[in-house]
Amino acid sequence: MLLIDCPYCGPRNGSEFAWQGVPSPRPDPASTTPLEWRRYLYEEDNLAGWVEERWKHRSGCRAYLIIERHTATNEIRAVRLLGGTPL
Amino acid sequence: MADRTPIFRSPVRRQDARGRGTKTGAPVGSVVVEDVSTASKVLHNEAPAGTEDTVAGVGHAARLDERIIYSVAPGEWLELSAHSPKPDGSISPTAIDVTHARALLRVTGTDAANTLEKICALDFDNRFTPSGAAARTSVAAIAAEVIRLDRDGSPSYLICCSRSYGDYLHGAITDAATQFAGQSVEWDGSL
Amino acid sequence: MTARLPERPGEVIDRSSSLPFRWNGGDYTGMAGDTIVSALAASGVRVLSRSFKYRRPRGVMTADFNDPNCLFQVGDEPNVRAAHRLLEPGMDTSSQTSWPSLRFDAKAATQALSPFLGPGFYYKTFMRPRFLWPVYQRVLRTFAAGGKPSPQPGHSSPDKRYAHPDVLVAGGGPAGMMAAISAAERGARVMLVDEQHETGGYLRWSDSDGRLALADLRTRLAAADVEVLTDSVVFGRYDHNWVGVMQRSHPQGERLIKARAGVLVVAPGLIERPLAFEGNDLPGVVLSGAARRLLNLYAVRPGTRAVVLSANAEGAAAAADLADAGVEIAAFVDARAGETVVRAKGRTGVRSVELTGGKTVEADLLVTATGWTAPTALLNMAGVVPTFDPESSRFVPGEMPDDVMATGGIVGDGSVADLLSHAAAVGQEAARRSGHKAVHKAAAIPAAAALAPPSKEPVELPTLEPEPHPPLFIGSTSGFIDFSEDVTTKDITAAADEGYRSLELAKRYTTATMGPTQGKLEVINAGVAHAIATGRAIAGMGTTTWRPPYAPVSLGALAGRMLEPVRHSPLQPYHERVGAQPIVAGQWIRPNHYGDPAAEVTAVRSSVGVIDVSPLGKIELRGRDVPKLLELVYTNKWSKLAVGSVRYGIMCAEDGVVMDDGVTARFAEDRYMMTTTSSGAAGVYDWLEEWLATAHPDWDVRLTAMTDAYASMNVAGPESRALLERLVEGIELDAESFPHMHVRTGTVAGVADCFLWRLGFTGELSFEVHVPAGYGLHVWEALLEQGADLGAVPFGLEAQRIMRLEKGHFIVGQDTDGLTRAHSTGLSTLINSDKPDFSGKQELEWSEADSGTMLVALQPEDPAVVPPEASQVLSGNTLVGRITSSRMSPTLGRSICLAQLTQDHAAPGTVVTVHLPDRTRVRARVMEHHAHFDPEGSRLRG
Amino acid sequence: MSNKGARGRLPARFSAFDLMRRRRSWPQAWRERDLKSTYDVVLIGGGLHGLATAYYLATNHGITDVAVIEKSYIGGGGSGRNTAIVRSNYLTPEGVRFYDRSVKLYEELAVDLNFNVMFEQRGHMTLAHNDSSLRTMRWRAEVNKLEGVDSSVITPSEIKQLAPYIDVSDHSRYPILGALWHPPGGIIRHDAVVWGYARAADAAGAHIHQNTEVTGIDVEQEKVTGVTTSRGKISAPIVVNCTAGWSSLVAALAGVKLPIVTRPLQAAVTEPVQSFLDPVIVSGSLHVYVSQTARGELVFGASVDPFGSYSTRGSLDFIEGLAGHVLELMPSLGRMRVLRQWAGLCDMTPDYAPIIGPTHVGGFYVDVGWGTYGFKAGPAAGESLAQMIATNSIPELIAPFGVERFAAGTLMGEKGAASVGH
Repeated sequence: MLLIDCPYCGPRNGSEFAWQGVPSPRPDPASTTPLEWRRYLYEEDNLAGWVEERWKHRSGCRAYLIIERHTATNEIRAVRLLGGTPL
Repeated sequence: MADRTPIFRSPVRRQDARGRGTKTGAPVGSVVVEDVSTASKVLHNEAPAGTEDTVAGVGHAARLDERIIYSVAPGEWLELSAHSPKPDGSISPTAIDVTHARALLRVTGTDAANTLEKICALDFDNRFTPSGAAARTSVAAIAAEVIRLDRDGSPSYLICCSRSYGDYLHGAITDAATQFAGQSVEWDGSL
Repeated sequence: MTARLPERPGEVIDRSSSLPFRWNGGDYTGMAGDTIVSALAASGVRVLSRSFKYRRPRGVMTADFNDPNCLFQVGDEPNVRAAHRLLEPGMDTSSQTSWPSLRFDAKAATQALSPFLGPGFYYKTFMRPRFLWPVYQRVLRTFAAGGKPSPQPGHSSPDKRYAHPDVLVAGGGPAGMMAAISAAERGARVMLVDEQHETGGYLRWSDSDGRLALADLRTRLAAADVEVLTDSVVFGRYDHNWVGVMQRSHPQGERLIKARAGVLVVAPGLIERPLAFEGNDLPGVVLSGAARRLLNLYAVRPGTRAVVLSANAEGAAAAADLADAGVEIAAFVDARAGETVVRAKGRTGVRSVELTGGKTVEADLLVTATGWTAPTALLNMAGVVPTFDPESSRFVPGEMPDDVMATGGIVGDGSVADLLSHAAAVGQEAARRSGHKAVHKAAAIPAAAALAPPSKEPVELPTLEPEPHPPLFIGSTSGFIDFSEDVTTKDITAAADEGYRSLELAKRYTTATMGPTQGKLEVINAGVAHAIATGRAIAGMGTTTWRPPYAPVSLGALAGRMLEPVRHSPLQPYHERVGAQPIVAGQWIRPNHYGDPAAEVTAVRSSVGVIDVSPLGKIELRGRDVPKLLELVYTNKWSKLAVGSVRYGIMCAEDGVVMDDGVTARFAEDRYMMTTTSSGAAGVYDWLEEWLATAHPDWDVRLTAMTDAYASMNVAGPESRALLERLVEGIELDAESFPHMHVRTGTVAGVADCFLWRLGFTGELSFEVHVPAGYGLHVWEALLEQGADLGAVPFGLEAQRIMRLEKGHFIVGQDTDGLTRAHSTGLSTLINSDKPDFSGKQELEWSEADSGTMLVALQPEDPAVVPPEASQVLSGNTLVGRITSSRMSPTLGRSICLAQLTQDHAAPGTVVTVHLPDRTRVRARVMEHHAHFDPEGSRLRG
Repeated sequence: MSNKGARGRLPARFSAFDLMRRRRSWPQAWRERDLKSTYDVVLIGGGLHGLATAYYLATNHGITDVAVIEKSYIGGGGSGRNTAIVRSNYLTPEGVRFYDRSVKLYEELAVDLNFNVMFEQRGHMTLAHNDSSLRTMRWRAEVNKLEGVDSSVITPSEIKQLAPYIDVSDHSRYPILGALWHPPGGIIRHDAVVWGYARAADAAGAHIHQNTEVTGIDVEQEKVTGVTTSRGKISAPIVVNCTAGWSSLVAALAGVKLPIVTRPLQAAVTEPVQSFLDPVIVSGSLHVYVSQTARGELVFGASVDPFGSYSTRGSLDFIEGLAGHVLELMPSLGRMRVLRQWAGLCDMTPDYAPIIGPTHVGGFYVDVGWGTYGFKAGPAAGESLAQMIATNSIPELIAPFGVERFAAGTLMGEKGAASVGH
């Protein structure tokens, strides 16, 4: 069970959080092409190492967080609010 | 039209601890579970007047007059009151009355934390969950709010969840309380 | 013949008690404090089990939890560790792997075939003739080891518990006790967990000095504020120091504790290792620790005439204890002087022992003290890579993460004083490391708890080195390496010769370490045998992968009490009172019907009915930018929705696949109420939040989940208006004042703050009434009471499903699937491609020409045949679709369906063949409208 | 199929007679070889897929200049970590056809390989606890029947007969409404399958290189030219990525990006008890599947972990949830004990269907995205891949599973049935 230090709530069990993977930027809907759009929908870097992922504190404050996690060890070295909203 | 006065019904229907587990040793200790669901609950998106200092932000709860105000998420303050929902117009236009949307339970006694730690992963130690602490977290596998505000020196926790889970959560808490001779009692009407 | 000795100074048995129990059908007695096995040993029983493959007789070997020969059936509980489990009066115990009896096991004939039964023999035979393979399978399965699981339900459903110790000490021997005391004295919250029934580890069965040291430690431990859990095991260390503890003897039943440890201190001591030589599994061959436990804890004499093979101080100590208990020491074989045991001989127990040089000594007991295995499991689970130290012939811990420390025998050897000083320093350092947690701002720090602020300087740990030990692993003759699996030295060698040249492959091929001891006794010997066979250096032997759980844990305790949330509508007491047939819909329990769904349909179509639709997802949206959000998440146009109006919409994911549908009403300029499907409610709420948080944090939209705030009931049928007129205040209900797809707020049955909207899944004139939940039951009962003379009835989900099918309304997830894009619902008019953007727009545009399948209404030519849902639709022999919904329509008196068909078969009038599960076929015609009934919708708008 | 077309030596024949006669001195099942600098085909990944491909290349097509490169020991990845369930009762006709071929090959495998893979066809049962899963079961059964696969929906009383320990009583939380029953499904000795293929591939001439890691894939002008390994360079015109959980990382070496997320799939095994459970039991709603091995252990699995990871350490939540759900199904097993838990890595695609075929890099093929189904697919995947390599055309059986479907936006429909479909 991961321990995630939510900037609002403090350390909580990982099961309170929903994993959303490494976000990719949404292409401009006006000018996007099928190929670009489907890369956005489906392709993944799927790195083994440090990644910046988006999680949601779903059973807690419901804030969206950016978490730096090592995907081979599950070590977490940083947690911050999405968009860096001040507390 | 009906001539009967509308009756407010709590979602909690069980009144007895059920104790589904195998019980060998005799229960010892003290914990009381109350159904406080009829209390009114108003959701604010800014700190209600007078609470800026006491409810310093997410994670805090305080008593103010006869009300309880707590915050467990950014931009959300919940105001509880023992009195029935206020007459129309007295809540701020941005506030939302969620009295009917939530169930509210109270667990009090020396074994309250021992009861809750069976179904909730919060650290109930005084250092981390002192009186005045509030959290939204997972309780018995649902999202619920846990507010500690001691009463007459006894540890006391309010547990607030979506109304439809109320009966389930009450069952889970009373089950956990059986080991400590836990019992469900009628709400004494005060917060 | 009793083997019970006169009183021993450290014994744990209560001689004043006498506990009768049964074993293999016979009557025995033991004493309180006995384990099942110590009681049997005291009664002179030597053969306790038969081995898995060769059915060889086996006796006590380690006399503790790990003893592979002491797995018993106790009542309806299989695989009980009988050398650990305390005896209880009346226990019904038996050996497991023997047939027809322990004394005579018919399958022992396999011993004669042992050359044939080498590693992986089953991979090499039973292949031909193929038709016999099922027979072979059945025979092989009768060899399954282990006891019998109970067929009768009735396991306990124990509590679980979360814990947050600053320091969690795994192991309650002297080092663990000292580490716990030391950490607690520095203010840490400490949990100490030990597998034995009492703290003390090896001191419990040691000499008088040891017992004295133990008494002192126990006094200090009792004085310290430590939660001590005996007969408990730390079975796993998971990510971020999430630690599983199984408390086996909690008064309320076996209990799982999930601990988030600040620092985990690993102090499990050492496990004594057997030596592999011929006959090393005979009853009477015991480890030195086992001999001492039997003698000193249970006052049981394990034999009468002993050979002691010793490579360390424990052998001499065991010899001294044996002699003290009156056991004759026939030979003391000092391995450090180069002597050893060649083989043990006997049939059902040791009769004699052959020593180096061919000398044979008559004896009924052979005690071995040949070295240690370091149980590094918890360290491995923490990512530590222990290395093999050839000097001490055991694994030693490698580099450790900050939140894991080790002390005691697993680190090194020394006097009790050496161990204690190392452990005290570790406990102090563990307390320091765990002392940096931020406390809650509201926490008043009492003066008493004003501990010295945690120092930044680490505590210096004294050195604790493992002592040199002779490399005693594999004898000169082939013996058993894995006692649970009947794997010998020869088997390991054979596996290597056959090409299984990595240790992992050899283990898998021979099944060594796969049995109930999971490598605790066999891992080093297997590794060494394999290294020898492959010609590799023992020193380079890789670390083994110990996986959790460290000790087996029961399903019952892991499961605990069932915490499967269920949700109930505010009207549930009514449904239960009238005996509605429940249906599980996700977490909701809902009424499927109240006895006769067809009659419910007829009642609604002819007069009026009410259905509980409280689980319908409801989200209140407030703020200036709500219209922008609605434009983004729905496929149709929303900006012009007037106050007081309601609109239906479909939501698609960004791949154009239909995700949810529902209506949204505009209550006021900046106040809306959105509904979702019951099952989609949580997902849609998350999704809206996500759009706002990740793409449009600047928008002024506030969401509040209001599903549970209202009891929702749909009043449907031609008499619905008449019924509501009796109960509603403040709303004009006539068609002109309150048209279809509009919303009004008012008072219903005396309950204020209700809102009503006109719409209906059933196709009838209907009003959906949303009542503050606490008053829901009151309004529901009032509706049925006031509607009695109109023929008002409650109706359930099934009647609603029939009626919506009559009307051709689709259900997301039933009439659509994970690939259904919005066009395939047949509702293309709801896709507004003029909008600059909405979720799914791009894919819907690109796929418009080729929108896969199409939802159509279908009627079988034989009106009596209802093709079951999921029946496949064929055209010739080509699959062209499937029935997604089907029912017998009570209104039309014929079968009706919705189906997903490929575009080329979706045109009205097309006749297709439906393939029924019973392999018959029925022809069916594609209809012009989705609605089988009232396609113009005149009833709805009335 | 037989070994007749194979070049190289024949392995020692296994039989009961030989076991008795020969006793100890079996030759090596596969040999340690020198790494050549050139091979016709390099298969990355010494698991079931790589080894089966090597075997079929040799036996069906006479292509034996093949290297299987394995960074650890053969079968140490997903092939040795799965729960060894074999079945073909999928949802899409394409899926059913493909896996049915695999079942057929598995049925003949012991004889073909002269290695008893212990395929026990004790039946496979997927329980339905609600309307919609019952509907999906029926959908699968109907598609299966049309494809000639033995599959039907059965009632609670039939379930009770086939698996008496299952509680089919009418309890409110997870009532059992029916099940999809698939008699040809069952369990197999997964290690034996790997070893059998390895032994036969080696005998047919393929080189199996264990403890050899591919560190680079050499691409020139959008064509693969070989691989760099921890033991040296190999040039090869055809390189195949059969690396399951690590497939993204290996594909990236060739500059190929895939729609794959690696997620752990956990499993656990209990102590052995006497045989009491014949079929494989699956419950999608409860996220659990369970079977009893010939040795008497219960083997459990569940759905993939809730977040992507390359960690195989396993979690406590997994065995807690598992135990709870197993006891929901079979409430009398509370006293059985979990002996060991582990995890394997699954390469999950968005549509729960594999990616098999060529990539934009010429000569670089992928056989990935098998998610939680790789073991069931092994024989058919190996056979098809071998055919594709040998004939330089895409066999019909795997044509639906090309990587181009993602760019085209035409995904497969297996996900509906796949949340937990073991």
